[in-house]
Amino acid sequence: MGVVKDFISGIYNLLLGLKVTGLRLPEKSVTLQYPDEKWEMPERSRGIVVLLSDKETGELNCTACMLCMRACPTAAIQIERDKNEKGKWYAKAFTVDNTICCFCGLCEDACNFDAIKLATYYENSVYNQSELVWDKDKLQEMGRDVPYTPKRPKKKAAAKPAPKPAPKPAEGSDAGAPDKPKPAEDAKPQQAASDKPSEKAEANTDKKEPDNKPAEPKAEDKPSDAGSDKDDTGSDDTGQDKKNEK
Amino acid sequence: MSNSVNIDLLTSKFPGKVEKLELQPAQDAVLVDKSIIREFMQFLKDEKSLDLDYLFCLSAVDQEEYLEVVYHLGSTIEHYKLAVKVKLPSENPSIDTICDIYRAANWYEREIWELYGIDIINHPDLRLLLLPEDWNEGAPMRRGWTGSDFIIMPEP
Amino acid sequence: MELHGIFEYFGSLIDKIGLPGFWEFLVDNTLIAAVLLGVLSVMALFLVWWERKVSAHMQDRLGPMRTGWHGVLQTLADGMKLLQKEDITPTGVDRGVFFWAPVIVFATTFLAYVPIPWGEKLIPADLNIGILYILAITTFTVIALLMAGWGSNNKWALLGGMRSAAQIISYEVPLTLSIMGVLIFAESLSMQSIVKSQAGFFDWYVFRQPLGFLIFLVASTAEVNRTPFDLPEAEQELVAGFNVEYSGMKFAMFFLAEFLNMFTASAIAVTLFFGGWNGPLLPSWVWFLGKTLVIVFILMWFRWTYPRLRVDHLMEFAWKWLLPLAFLNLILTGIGVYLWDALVGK
Amino acid sequence: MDEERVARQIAETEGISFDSGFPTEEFMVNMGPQHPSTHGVCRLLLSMDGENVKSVQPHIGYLHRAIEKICENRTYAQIVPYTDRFEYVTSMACNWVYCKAVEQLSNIEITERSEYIRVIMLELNRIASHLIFLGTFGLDLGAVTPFLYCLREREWIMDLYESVCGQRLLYNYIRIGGVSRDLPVGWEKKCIEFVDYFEPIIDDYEELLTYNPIFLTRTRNVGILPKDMAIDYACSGPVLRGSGVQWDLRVDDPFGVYDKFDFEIPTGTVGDTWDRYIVRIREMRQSSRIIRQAVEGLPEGTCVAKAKPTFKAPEGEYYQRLESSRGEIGCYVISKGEKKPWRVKLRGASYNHLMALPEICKGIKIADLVAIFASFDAVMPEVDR
Repeated sequence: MGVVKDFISGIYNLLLGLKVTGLRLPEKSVTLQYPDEKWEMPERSRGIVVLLSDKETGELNCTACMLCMRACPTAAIQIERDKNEKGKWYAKAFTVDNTICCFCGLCEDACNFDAIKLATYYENSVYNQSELVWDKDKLQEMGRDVPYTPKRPKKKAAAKPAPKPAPKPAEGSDAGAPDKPKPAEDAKPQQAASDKPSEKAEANTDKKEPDNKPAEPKAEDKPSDAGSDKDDTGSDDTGQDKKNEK
Repeated sequence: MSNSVNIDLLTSKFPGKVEKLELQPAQDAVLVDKSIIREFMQFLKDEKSLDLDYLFCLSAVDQEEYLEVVYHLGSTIEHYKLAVKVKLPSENPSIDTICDIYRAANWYEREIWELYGIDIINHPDLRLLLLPEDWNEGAPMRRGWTGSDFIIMPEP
Repeated sequence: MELHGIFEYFGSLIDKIGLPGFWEFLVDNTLIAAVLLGVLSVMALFLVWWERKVSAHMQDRLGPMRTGWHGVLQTLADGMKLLQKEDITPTGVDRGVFFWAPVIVFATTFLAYVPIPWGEKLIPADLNIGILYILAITTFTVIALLMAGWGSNNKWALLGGMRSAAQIISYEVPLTLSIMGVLIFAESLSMQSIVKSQAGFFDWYVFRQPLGFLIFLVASTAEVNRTPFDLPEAEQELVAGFNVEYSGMKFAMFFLAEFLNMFTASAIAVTLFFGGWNGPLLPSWVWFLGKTLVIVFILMWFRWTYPRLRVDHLMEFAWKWLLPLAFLNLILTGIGVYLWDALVGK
Repeated sequence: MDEERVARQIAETEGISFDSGFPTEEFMVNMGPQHPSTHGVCRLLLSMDGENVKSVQPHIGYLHRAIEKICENRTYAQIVPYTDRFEYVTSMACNWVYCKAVEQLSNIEITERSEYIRVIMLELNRIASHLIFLGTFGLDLGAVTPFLYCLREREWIMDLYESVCGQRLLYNYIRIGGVSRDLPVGWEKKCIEFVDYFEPIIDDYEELLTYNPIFLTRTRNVGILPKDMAIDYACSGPVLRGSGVQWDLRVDDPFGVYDKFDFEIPTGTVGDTWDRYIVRIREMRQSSRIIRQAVEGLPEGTCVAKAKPTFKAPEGEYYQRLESSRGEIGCYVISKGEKKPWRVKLRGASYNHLMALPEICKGIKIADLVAIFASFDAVMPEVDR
């Protein structure tokens, strides 16, 4: 009897399987015909590393503070810096070796001058690996039209008192360290806040080229800036009294 | 459900050979003399009041002046961990195998043998595990061992 | 020119030329063979493409889309690529065996089409032992696969060859027995007369032989090495089974032969159980092709739904389930026919 | 008679097993490193007698990247991307276990919101990883279609990840002291959408495989891993639970905020391949339950990590373990109060499972070996590190 029951249930389950695959047959397929139609990358997607330049003057934002070079876990970034006639540091040579870059985004988090960013560009096939070692000019012209929202907090906001976001016991251990800029602090909250509007835009509008993103986010940035000010003034505030300690 | 191992029991069972370690942050840890490691492990496994039946990690550490083998034991009934440490000399260190007591130790011991050059005494098959068969460049995980293709990182 | 008259047309053509009888016979059959080969090659290409599309859409994919309309020329392109590839014969293989295995596979597959009725008058040769001939000739595949497995001098390939030998031989038996029931009704081995004996819709033997049809379907799926019975080339276990060492056109021959075998099995099923080319309005060959492709689709459906059996379960299934059922079916049919004749009369 | 005795002697001298008057010979087969069903580059050296596997000997190390050595030469913040590579099917768990270890070491308090976000991420990742298991498991048993379905659902999860942390596989999202970025606006809604869509979809997979008679004959009572052996080999995760041990670090060694959610720990009975499969299927349902609760209870506040690149952990050592999708992954961090850790030991779950493989693969068919290997869901990078 058990044999017969097993047999019946076996037949039934076989038919169930046929049902599942059969019902999928008329369904619309999810394939994307890659070179013809492309997946639009979200705002945050971490592609190739580019150097951002000032919108007005068209000069690099980089001040050759070497933070990204130190933050890079694979030593893919090599910077030679020099002083220009005005006595300001500038990057004489700025090389990113994309063959060993792991696209982790630590350099972007480390930078607090809006100088370096991971753009959404991801098609890097070349015939010769050496073409993937990008120098300053290449990085600059790759980053020409990359949208970004400034990380630097407005100076007026710095005075405002603000709640400390998260307790940082690591500070004590870092007291002895020289006065390095603290990239993570200024960078991240503003970054996160600045992403929100564009994400919203992406959410409600489906078809949008990754390139013409800058307009809308900028437009919608204003309201959310107030909210995000609090964060970076908070972090900037901590920066202030750290200087006071010294 | 007690959440810490009864270490006094261990120290009293093996007087002079087992001492309690104060780790930072606080964890249960004992330092065991390498001569009694097999009896000690057997005791841990058999002692019903401890139920340390789960050796989930076995690692070696190169503190430059001496080597350290760390056995992390747990229990599937009680919810505590115990770290058992054994100090070994840096020059030609050796330790008894425990992979017939805890079978999980088998590959871990092969690993520390090839990566730290710690000789495992009467291990069933002591073959290279992770490194290529024709490896002859010493113990790579020792402090100060550098390979030819190391990336020199900028000082943070 | 009407398609169904094509073979007669060749005959008359040769008559007009007025060659002596032997030459007439020779040229006639050569032309027929050429036509058949052409049709079958196109059919194989189409089947490969169709399988890829069916599987793709079952899996919410698109499948080949680039060459031609919805990639209809994809298989042709692949064939071209395989033709251009170097014909590699690995060192250490048994050269003769290694070379002849794909040839035999393709030849037997091709030969099996001699007595298959494509349409009303559209049959290469209506042998009076047609079905028996088919069963005999398709069994040659075993020898070829065994040759491929052995000749490759590769352990995976050898395992594949052994598996295929065991599998095909043990599934021959229920296959043949499931056909017997039909033969009892048809009282003939000739394919055309079997088809003619099921003229009306309700004369189709699938209604009188449902169990026989199911056994035939399962057994023939195993015969043509398709999932869930594709153990000989189970690529997850034996890397590619018996054809692991083959490349280029030799591999393509195995590949096409597999699909043609599937088509053969479906054609036999249609001829025996679904009234062959019988059907109203449309030309007979359209009916035959339509019915056959439906069966082919069912086989594809199985393939893309089910996991693979294990080799011992496979044998168990053949000998412990299919064989007794086939015998049961045969006995019941015999008794039924006998009683029918005794009581109702012819 | 005499000839047979002579033949027997010859056979014995040549190590050929000689029975029923017909000489047979065992042969060795290299299964892998390039074999369709040894996921990644694992090499199994089989000695076989026809279809029957006499003994299995795993050879690993083809993917050894010396992550532990590299970590000794990186700052604490720089190590996080390497933990992605440690086990790239469940990168979130690896990020978390390392960051958690460092946080415990230098007792960094992290905010409620980041704890919740971590839980959501890990459970999503668990579902994605189990989908990979389900697909490859079906694939190794010859059922191709579930693989494509599973990857389709997984794509959705990958898109969710990409919109949060910017990449689909190597997230580098969980950082020391929090997470790298806050959730984008409307992400919670998308996440709930996915869960609503996913929960019914699991039934389709079950209809395709779970009670399919062919599947049952392939997996039932195949590769039974007894309870005591599983514990002795320190197996963990679904493999251990499949053997009937109620052991889940989310409950038994709690980390994060898992105590706030209610979910069950599915366990098997016999410890065969089918149990390991069904445990994972049920875990997917439980994970989606957890995600639902976590997204609904997601507190407001900040969650972005504030640790500097020049962060120094105080002197000490800590072993943190965490329930990944494959079982227990551990991270043993030793600090000497410098910017770089003194020693980072990473422990992967598949390592112990592969250790146990030869024990339960004696006298089985090669098809069973494939099924068992797939049911362990071994991922090579966490074995070779």
